[in-house]
Amino acid sequence: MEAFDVDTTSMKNRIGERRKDFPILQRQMNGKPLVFLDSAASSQKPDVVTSAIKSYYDKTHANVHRGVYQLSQEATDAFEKSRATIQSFINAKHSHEVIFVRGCTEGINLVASSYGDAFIREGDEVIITTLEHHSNIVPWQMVCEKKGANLKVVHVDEAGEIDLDDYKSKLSSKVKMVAVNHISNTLGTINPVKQMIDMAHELDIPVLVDGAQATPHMKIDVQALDADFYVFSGHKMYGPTGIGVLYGKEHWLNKMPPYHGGGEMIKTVTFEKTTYNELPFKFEAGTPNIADSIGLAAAVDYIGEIGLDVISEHENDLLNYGTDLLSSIEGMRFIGTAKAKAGVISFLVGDIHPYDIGTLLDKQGIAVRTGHHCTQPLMDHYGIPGTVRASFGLYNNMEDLDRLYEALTRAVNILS
Amino acid sequence: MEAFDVDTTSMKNRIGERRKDFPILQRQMNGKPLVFLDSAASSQKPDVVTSAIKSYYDKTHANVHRGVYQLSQEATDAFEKSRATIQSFINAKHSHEVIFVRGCTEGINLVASSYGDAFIREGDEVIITTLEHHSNIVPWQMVCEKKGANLKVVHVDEAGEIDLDDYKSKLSSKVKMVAVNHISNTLGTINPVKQMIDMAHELDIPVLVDGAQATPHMKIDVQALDADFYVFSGHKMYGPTGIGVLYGKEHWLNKMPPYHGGGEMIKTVTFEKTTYNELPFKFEAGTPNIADSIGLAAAVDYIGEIGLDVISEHENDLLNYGTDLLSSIEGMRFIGTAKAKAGVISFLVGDIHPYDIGTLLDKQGIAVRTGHHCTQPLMDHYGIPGTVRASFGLYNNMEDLDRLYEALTRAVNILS
Amino acid sequence: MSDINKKQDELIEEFKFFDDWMDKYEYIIEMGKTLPLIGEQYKTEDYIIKGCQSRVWLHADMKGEHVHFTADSDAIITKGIIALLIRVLSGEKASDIAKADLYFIDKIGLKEHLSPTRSNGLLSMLKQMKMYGLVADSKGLVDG
Amino acid sequence: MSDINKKQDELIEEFKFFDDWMDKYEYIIEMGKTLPLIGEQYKTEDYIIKGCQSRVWLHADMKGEHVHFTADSDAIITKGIIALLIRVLSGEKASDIAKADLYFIDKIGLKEHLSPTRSNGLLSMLKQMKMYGLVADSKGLVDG
Ligand SMILES: Cc1ncc(COP(=O)(O)O)c(C=O)c1O
Ligand SMILES: Cc1ncc(COP(=O)(O)O)c(C=O)c1O
Repeated sequence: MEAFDVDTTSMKNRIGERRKDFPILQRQMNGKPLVFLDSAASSQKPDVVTSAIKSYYDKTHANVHRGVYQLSQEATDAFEKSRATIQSFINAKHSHEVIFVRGCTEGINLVASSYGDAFIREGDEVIITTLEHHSNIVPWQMVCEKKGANLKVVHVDEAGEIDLDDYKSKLSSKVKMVAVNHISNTLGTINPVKQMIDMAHELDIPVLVDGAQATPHMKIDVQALDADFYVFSGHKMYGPTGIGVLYGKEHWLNKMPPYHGGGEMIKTVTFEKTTYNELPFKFEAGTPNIADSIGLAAAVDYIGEIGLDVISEHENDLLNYGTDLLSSIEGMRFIGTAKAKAGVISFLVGDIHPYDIGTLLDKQGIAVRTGHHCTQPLMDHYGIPGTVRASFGLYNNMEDLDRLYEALTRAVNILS
Repeated sequence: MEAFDVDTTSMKNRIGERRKDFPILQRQMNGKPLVFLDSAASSQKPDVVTSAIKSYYDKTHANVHRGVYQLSQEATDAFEKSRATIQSFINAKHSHEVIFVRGCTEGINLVASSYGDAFIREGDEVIITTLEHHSNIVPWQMVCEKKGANLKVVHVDEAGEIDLDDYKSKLSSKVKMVAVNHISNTLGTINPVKQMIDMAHELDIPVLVDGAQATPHMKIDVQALDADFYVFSGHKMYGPTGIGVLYGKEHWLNKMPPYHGGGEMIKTVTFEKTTYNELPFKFEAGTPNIADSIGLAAAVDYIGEIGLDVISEHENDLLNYGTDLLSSIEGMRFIGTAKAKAGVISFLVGDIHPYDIGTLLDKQGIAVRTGHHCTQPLMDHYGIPGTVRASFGLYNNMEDLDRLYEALTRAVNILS
Repeated sequence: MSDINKKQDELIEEFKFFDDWMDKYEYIIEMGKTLPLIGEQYKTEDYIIKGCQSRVWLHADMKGEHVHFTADSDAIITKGIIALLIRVLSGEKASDIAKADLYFIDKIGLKEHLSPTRSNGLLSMLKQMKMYGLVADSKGLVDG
Repeated sequence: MSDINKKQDELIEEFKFFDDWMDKYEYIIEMGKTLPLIGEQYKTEDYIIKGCQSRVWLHADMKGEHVHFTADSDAIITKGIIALLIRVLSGEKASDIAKADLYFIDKIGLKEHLSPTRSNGLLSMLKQMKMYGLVADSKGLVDG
């Protein structure tokens, strides 16, 4: 037991050192060292990721696929190796189940449009929950409107937990898709997606999991989850902007019509008849974002080196420490108090407007997000216009939270 | 006149020096210095572009829009400044007419889907030409199939020029869109898009121009062209992969339904009703590719510094020199001999398979593309399986063509 | 115009005292308390200027050639900045308001709050104020 | 199996002579001329293996436990490489073909031609050849 403690401590010490991998964290803000607490919106990037991108351009770039010359071959190999890296990161069965997209939003839109075209009919239903991000609401609203289908919204309780009884009561043979957030970006709730998938599968309903907030924080195994679709963004997991992943089970992807038409995704084109390429190319029309797929793979390698278990534990420590600290501030009201929570603290203080708090924290060098966090229906559920949200990455430490506490205390003094 | 000559020479000398801005051109291939002649597939990147991307991540990154803290504000300013840079690059009237997309393919798909949904009906027609890239064929096939509309294909003659009489005869009130390539990636033909736009506008038909090959080679003025939509890719114009631009006239973009649903593109979301944001955000759902938009702006600045007129002239010199040189090879058959041509030489030698030539050129350090170049219908038109294509960027020089000539001579000797 | 600039210069002078951001914001918040509040009857959807982050209500009254503003916001920093804008512009001639160059914002370090990408409603509010000035002015011209 | 490996080692030995890529390819092309050509009746869509870059036709014949291949391609370098593959595998026992580890490809520097992303049809052809081996082998077992 003691040995285990020592080991954990040494891992934690090691993760403390990782902060220096992120050049931007050296910056000063308004004369104070930057405390970055907005990783849920977009994380910062370690040097290995940005150097991988630059090095790709400086040494290997050429358009991928079909090139007979060596450079094109090397670029293609690097691109396909990134796909394999992602495959093993989420434990997908086949590498061709990994489709590169711009980000989570594009991935969900692709499924809503392509799956929707093939499988959603008038009178059918799509299930989402109250705590979804707009990116997992609007695409389903659009497809439902187009098809004359109905959107069903599963309730969330005061703590910010999905009401599984309500979910159960909404599952029926009319339902053609369940789309659910893995971790709420606003509340931090870790949702019981495995259980929800199992319940849906009893009625043969496929489930799409919005993993935007989950992939940076916990180990994902799409086969163990048995998710039909799993979608995430590179920029939230220490990778570049402009790249993300749609994982889909082979048999669904094969049944879905292509999304974009263009280069790469075809086998043969004549003006009379076009036949489509096989997976994953069928869904990757046009020149892909080669460099950023390589950057994303570098981010995955970086995370893998540290270990997602170590990262989770570290962020959990931050969550506990920060929650304790902030709860001593008078008028503190946490929004989202689920039992299973990731590194996100959303709050309000008395009736102070989040914008005011955000502004005064910024002037003290603390970067937090304020507002509705692209979850307006969830704000309506709580009857509030928005929250102040502090969210953590692997580079944050206890001092960051001490700084937040001090700055917040000062801000609240001025504002109340 | 003499003064002018001197000036041109000095510009040319200066452009010769630009080669060293591209780190990859220092590489050796199969023991020989790399001669890169595949810029039409994807150009190489100068250090200023890749450094701008790295520097953005190291100093400025945060998610854009709606952030109250300074870093987010700086990132947003940088992102919107990129949009303004693109606006002036193509002389768009408004910056909100510039929509960031992944690339040309996504831009065309966006228009085909969104414009198509709103304006294309059963029995309507869409006009394209024989020399389109698959990315400007398949999206229109898809929308025509969905809507029961018909695709009309304008003929191209043996030289690779669009038959304007045939075009004229196909224009009618049934036509809801003309989609045409500005410069053919396979043949190099510079198409008379201004004239084609004027002819279409007489019948109030909007025109989409596929500018993938044009933006790196010539000055584009979307207002002078009066193009309704103009689409291009960053990676073909010395910019990063994963970013491109859809320009659309404000009044069209306002009339079109949104494409993707998600963050950024909404004004308010409730489960009952969602209202959409204004341009350009309406068409930019989700976290944009911030870093690569900044990289693209750096590429535009780089091009601007050299001058597109200087680049055009340089590439024209290369085209003339290369065409002369290669025409002395026995059995040489140029595919694409239009009067107005950009820096692309497509050819076959006798009945040697393009793949064989490409392979033996590669072994001598020369990177060319072989195959159908994503223009299968055009290959069918010429009754050939593919071509060997050498295409130029601003970094190429006469020596590159000398090397191509020597290597090709040797390859042809072995292969015939 | 010179009256507007005089008030701007006064504000710049007042803000010179602060070398700490927090003190500056305390002062701005204090200023917010002096804001001539908009009548409750105007605090409706018609008078709202929506930002993503905070909401602003604005009302304008013509008295002769002069425009008087009242306003409110749900965020008190926004309210403080509105108070500064109103102190500078309210009661001035419509034509002067329309033409005003508000250099004080930059000088006292509040530029970011009026950035087009900040979406707190302030920039839209300022545009609205100038629009009132413009409309009132052209009306005045027509009348005169 | 050892027969297959003997032929591989022979090829590796032969290719040691070339230190210039072009000479190596001239030799490969020469080898292409020795390729046992597929009968014209098999040069149809049924026997084609489509790559993006070049096309390959392949036919297999069982003689007892042994599999004999004939083939062709429209590109002569592809044809030369096929000739090497056929020299190594044709006439061997089905079970040996199915299990063969073709290390000679890498050793003589042709790995890139069989990359999954090259799309010249060669990798698919090789898979096809091994599949013939496997099927022939399992049939053999059933018969025996
Ligand atoms: C003329 C033309 N149109 C469209 C495209 C597609 O561009 P991208 O692959 O960057 O989407 C290309 C590039 O191959 C092209 O050359
Ligand atoms: C839970 C959740 N889903 C979806 C998204 C959308 O991701 P992106 O903006 O990268 O497309 C986000 C990011 O804001 C998110 O937090």
